[in-house]
Amino acid sequence: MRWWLPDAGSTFAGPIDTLFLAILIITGIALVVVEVGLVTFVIKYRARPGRKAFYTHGSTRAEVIWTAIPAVTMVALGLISNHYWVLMKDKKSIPPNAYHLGVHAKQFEWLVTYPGPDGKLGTADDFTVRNQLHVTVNEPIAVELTSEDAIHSFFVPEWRVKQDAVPGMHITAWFQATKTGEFEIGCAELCGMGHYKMRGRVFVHTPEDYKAWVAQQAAGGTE
Amino acid sequence: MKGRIFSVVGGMFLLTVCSKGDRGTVQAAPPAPQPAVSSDPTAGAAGGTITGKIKFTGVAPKNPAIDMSEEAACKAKYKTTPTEENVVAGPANALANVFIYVSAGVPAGQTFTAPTTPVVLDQNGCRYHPHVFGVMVGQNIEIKNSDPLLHNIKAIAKKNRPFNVSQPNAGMTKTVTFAAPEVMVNLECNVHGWMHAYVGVRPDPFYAVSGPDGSFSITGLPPGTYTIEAWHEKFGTQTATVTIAGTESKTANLTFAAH
Amino acid sequence: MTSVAHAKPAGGAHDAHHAPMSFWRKYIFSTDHKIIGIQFLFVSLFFLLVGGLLAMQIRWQLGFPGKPLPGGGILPESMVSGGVILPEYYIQLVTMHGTFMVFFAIMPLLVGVYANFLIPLKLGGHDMAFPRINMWSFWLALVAGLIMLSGFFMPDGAPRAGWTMYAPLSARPDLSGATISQKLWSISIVVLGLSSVMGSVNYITTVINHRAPGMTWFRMPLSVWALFITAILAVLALPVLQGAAIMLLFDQTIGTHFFDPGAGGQPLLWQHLFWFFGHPEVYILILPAMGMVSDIIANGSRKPIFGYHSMVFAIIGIAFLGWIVWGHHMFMSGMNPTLGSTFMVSTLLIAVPSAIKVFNWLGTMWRGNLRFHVPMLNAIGFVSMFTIGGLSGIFMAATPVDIPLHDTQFIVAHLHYVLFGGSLFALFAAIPYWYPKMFGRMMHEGIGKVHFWLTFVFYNMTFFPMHIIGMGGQMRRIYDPTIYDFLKPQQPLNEFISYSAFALFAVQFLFAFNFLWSLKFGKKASQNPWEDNGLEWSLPNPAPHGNWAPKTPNVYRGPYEFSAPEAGDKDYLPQYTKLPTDRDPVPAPLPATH
Amino acid sequence: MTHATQALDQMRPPHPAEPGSGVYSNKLGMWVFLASDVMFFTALIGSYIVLRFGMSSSWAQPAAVLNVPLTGLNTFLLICSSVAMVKAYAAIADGKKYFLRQVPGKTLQDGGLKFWLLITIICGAGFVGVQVFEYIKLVGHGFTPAGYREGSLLAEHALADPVKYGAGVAGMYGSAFFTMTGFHGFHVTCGVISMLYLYFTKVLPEKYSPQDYRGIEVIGLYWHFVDLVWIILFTIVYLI
Repeated sequence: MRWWLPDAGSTFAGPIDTLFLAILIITGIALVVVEVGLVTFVIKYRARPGRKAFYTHGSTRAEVIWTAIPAVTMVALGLISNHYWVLMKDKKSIPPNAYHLGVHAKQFEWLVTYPGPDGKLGTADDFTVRNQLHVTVNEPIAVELTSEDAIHSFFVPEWRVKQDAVPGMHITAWFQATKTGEFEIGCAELCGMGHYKMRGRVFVHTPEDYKAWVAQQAAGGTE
Repeated sequence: MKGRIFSVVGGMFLLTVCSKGDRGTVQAAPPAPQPAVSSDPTAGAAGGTITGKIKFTGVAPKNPAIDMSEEAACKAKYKTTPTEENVVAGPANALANVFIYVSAGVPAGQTFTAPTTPVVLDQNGCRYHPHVFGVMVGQNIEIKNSDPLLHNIKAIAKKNRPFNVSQPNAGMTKTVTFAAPEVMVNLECNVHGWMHAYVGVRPDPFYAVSGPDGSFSITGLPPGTYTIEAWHEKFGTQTATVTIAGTESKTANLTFAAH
Repeated sequence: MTSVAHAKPAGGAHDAHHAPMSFWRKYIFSTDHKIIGIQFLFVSLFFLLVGGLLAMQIRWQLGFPGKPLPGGGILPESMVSGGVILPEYYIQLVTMHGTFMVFFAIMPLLVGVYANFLIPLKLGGHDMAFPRINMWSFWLALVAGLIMLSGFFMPDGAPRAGWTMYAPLSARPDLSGATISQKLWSISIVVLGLSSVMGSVNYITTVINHRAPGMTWFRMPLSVWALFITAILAVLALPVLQGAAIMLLFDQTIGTHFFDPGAGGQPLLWQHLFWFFGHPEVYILILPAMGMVSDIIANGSRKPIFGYHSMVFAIIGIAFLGWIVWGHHMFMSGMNPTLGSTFMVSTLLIAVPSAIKVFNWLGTMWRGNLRFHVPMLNAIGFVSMFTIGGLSGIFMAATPVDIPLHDTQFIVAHLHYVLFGGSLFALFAAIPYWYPKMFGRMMHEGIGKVHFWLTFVFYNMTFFPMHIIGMGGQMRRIYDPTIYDFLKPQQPLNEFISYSAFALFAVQFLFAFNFLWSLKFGKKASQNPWEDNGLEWSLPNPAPHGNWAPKTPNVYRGPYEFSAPEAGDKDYLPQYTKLPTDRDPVPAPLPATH
Repeated sequence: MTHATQALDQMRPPHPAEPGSGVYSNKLGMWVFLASDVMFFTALIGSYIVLRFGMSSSWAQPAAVLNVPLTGLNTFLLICSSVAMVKAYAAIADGKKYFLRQVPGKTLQDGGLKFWLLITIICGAGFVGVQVFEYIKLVGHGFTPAGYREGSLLAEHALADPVKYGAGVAGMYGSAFFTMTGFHGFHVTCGVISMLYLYFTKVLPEKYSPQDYRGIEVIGLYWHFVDLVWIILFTIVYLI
């Protein structure tokens, strides 16, 4: 049983989890203030014979305060978030040295196209593997997402990566894995009856292992 | 637009069929599918027979291997790496999985009743069994899932109403029928891109699928001159003309060219 | 059109003389805004039940994937196999649960019922501005609902593309597997949009033109303010959805290509159009709740609402911001990330007016003299639950944090905290509150309290854990989470949620029983059982056809004068009570004819 | 609020609670409805703009496919009907309920409400007629909501001159054209039907008077709105 976000597996996880925690604290405080207020008022000011409510139409000062505080907090939060948002999603932020892979989503499979030994997509030695994403650890990876039919969404929880694959669009999402091992790809956008079965596996290799795997695949062997 | 109207009408038809509540039950698959024989109402001595062998010239293309590593349950059912069944060649260039049927010559207006025994389409080891088969219009096809994982069966048809149903668990069955003759209706599974099956839907029982040795036989033909057509998923079609008098048995060998 | 040109100016005027009417004219094709409100009440409670039943099946599948659904045997083979819910049926369930709850349960319950019932009663009007259009608006809504429901009886079942109907899945039968019902969805939405526009035109005109003398803008109760702003939102938002639904329908039927990338169409266009409607819709679903809760909290606290004016401006602010945030539903959609930034900021700003409202409700209770009648309990429940819903929204508003949370159960938790914890609790408050004015009897207090507490507990047990499995990464609308290794560990929590959900559903029958039982056996209500200030309480129970006709009440003060010193020993001072010091309002001079 | 008993100038708001709400309900209701209709057409026209200018390949030249002169004439017809509507409104405002009447010292007879509303209806109906005719012609040439029909005249032209006929965008072109003009046509038809209804139930029986001609004013608003929408559609669909 996990009570928190999945274990961090990419460079994005750090800032996102920190931001998540920060918001959790801010909202936590707000929540406590409100709920404690409610409960105390409910107990303290419950109707009793002889009591009469205090007749007031409100206090401008109080209202200014509880308008200003959220406003400032939210703007600050917005600015911080935007910094990381641009870092993660903006096209310009994709590292020039990123290793490009093609991920083609169709009902209900992920078809991953690898550049092959020459490291370039769109050449003769490319090869495609179904539902398996193999990448190198600590190397920026850019997946070029396309879709065959409906809208799908490429989601790897450990990497904090999610990007819709939209038919007719060519969207590039980048990330950098920090942990070797095996993870899972899920589809996060309803894409039909087999939506839930659109499961792929992610293998994060050391550079050597990855080279070996590519060589073996290029040779045409399946495992 | 037109197609859509058909689909709607077809929908109503299917509705009436389903509402009869033909809740399928698992049945053992019949031996090597020769539906024509088993389903021919006029089976037996009466009528002539066409037998023959299907061959091909040239070299058969290699069937691509299937990577089932993401479907452990299916992978476990094979000792060697399974391959697709695009071209199943037998000894001496015999060609299996060819659908042979009488495309012309059956007197118009003559109607045949569909056999009550269903054709079983089994999804086992993430492959369709059989890969190519024929049914008569209105004959039940019992689709069953022998794998403990999701398969969906999508029928891509022009004359018939397309359907798309899914079977998430092992042992699930579903009965479907086709309302109009069509050669061929394609069946595919979107979860496993390599899964394809082909159904020949015929108004008469005069069809067969070539066996591993490429042989086939169509029986119970009344006297007359017939055009028989053979269909293969990769090699296209071949035709031949056969004249039957009485209860004789004629041979018609067809040869495809592998390109 | 013609009916606009024709409806009598003063709404009820043509009925003002109370000729005895046939049963049909009186209860079925009635033009009395109160009867229409009650018709909406029964119909949308029915759809609420339908939506609930669908939810239970969803929870069964998520809690116990692959186990035969109890009683699933009665469902046709196209939906279940051996009692086990099939994936195609599961996506029908999620689609129709959302559709029914949003379009045919919550929206008509808040707007159809209470805009109809309250606006004339609280403003001192005899009826809506256009009673006949009002009747049509109800019947069209019913027709739309039945069209939607009929989807289940189509050969290939109900629509399957999620309530958001993302194209191209919704546009292409070969992808969704549903041919007829997808079209029915579009048609039903077009009809519903027509009905809502008719209704809203009515509400807006009535609020502007049919206020009693002395009922100035800033003497209107917050409930009316909220319903007024909601109507404006509806008038401007629903036509956009209609336009989109029509394009979708044409894509499905006459072969246009609006959302078909193959021919240059744009799938994202659907999302932009849908959410341009969809976000205002979110506020259509919550603003009336806020308004009615404000009325009830002021009444329960025996205290004027804290900062009435800022409450009004908060409503307007939320409504306005609602127009420039639709993109926050599309952060992951491949929309230009720069747009994402702007939408994030505008979204975060909505926290400000929302905070004002919550704190003003607190301020209203502060040093009050709280009476915990059932409406008040539910209103307090609303405040605490809506707060959670609002705060959890901030997580998704911050775009980077939205990346792991988008389209997971976290969203499901968030929207249910707003729609169930918010809107539905407000309705559990509003229904008993105005029940006496509708039916002349009180709902049973005891059952009401039990229902509130059980609902409150099971509701939190159901929806709070969804935040956690959402953080764990469980995607929305997946049929079987257990096939994912990273979701397997969460399955016990999924089961817990399911059990709580079943309990929550069961508890609602207490409410249903209370509602129906009280119709006949409830204690007879006094004219002003809650000792409230609103004009509606100056009418007998149930309020007669034509309300005050032929005369009209005068309004002397704002709606929240509880515990006002001049009230004397009473702790409330109705808007219609004339004190010796009050002068009758002077109707404004009639404007010259153009 | 007015009552059946109490006679009041119907052209004024029934119950002014305070200054500012100086518009009577039917007119106000129509304004609100028009606001929603604006949003409806915004959705259609907005999508059209997004789709057209989001296109990679060039859009078809309107004149190549559409009969612009004919539609120009049609536009003129609709504007005439708007003018006639204004005349009808003015006529009833100063109490001219009649059809035509001889005015001393004038050769031309003076038209009343019955005359001008009839003109409005005829022009409106004429517009719809011409549009239907145009649709039939277009479909005949092979221009359908789904694009250029296979083997049709337009399909061949498009093959010959892909740029001029926007071969690459035929599908989108058909979708947008028929949806937008179709829904405008639908609005005009509704207007004509409503006006016919008013004509027989209110105008001929002379129910309208300078004290109460709400029907005319309200339908007039709608009619001018529909006219305005057409001007926009004509510009962006037929001219640009």
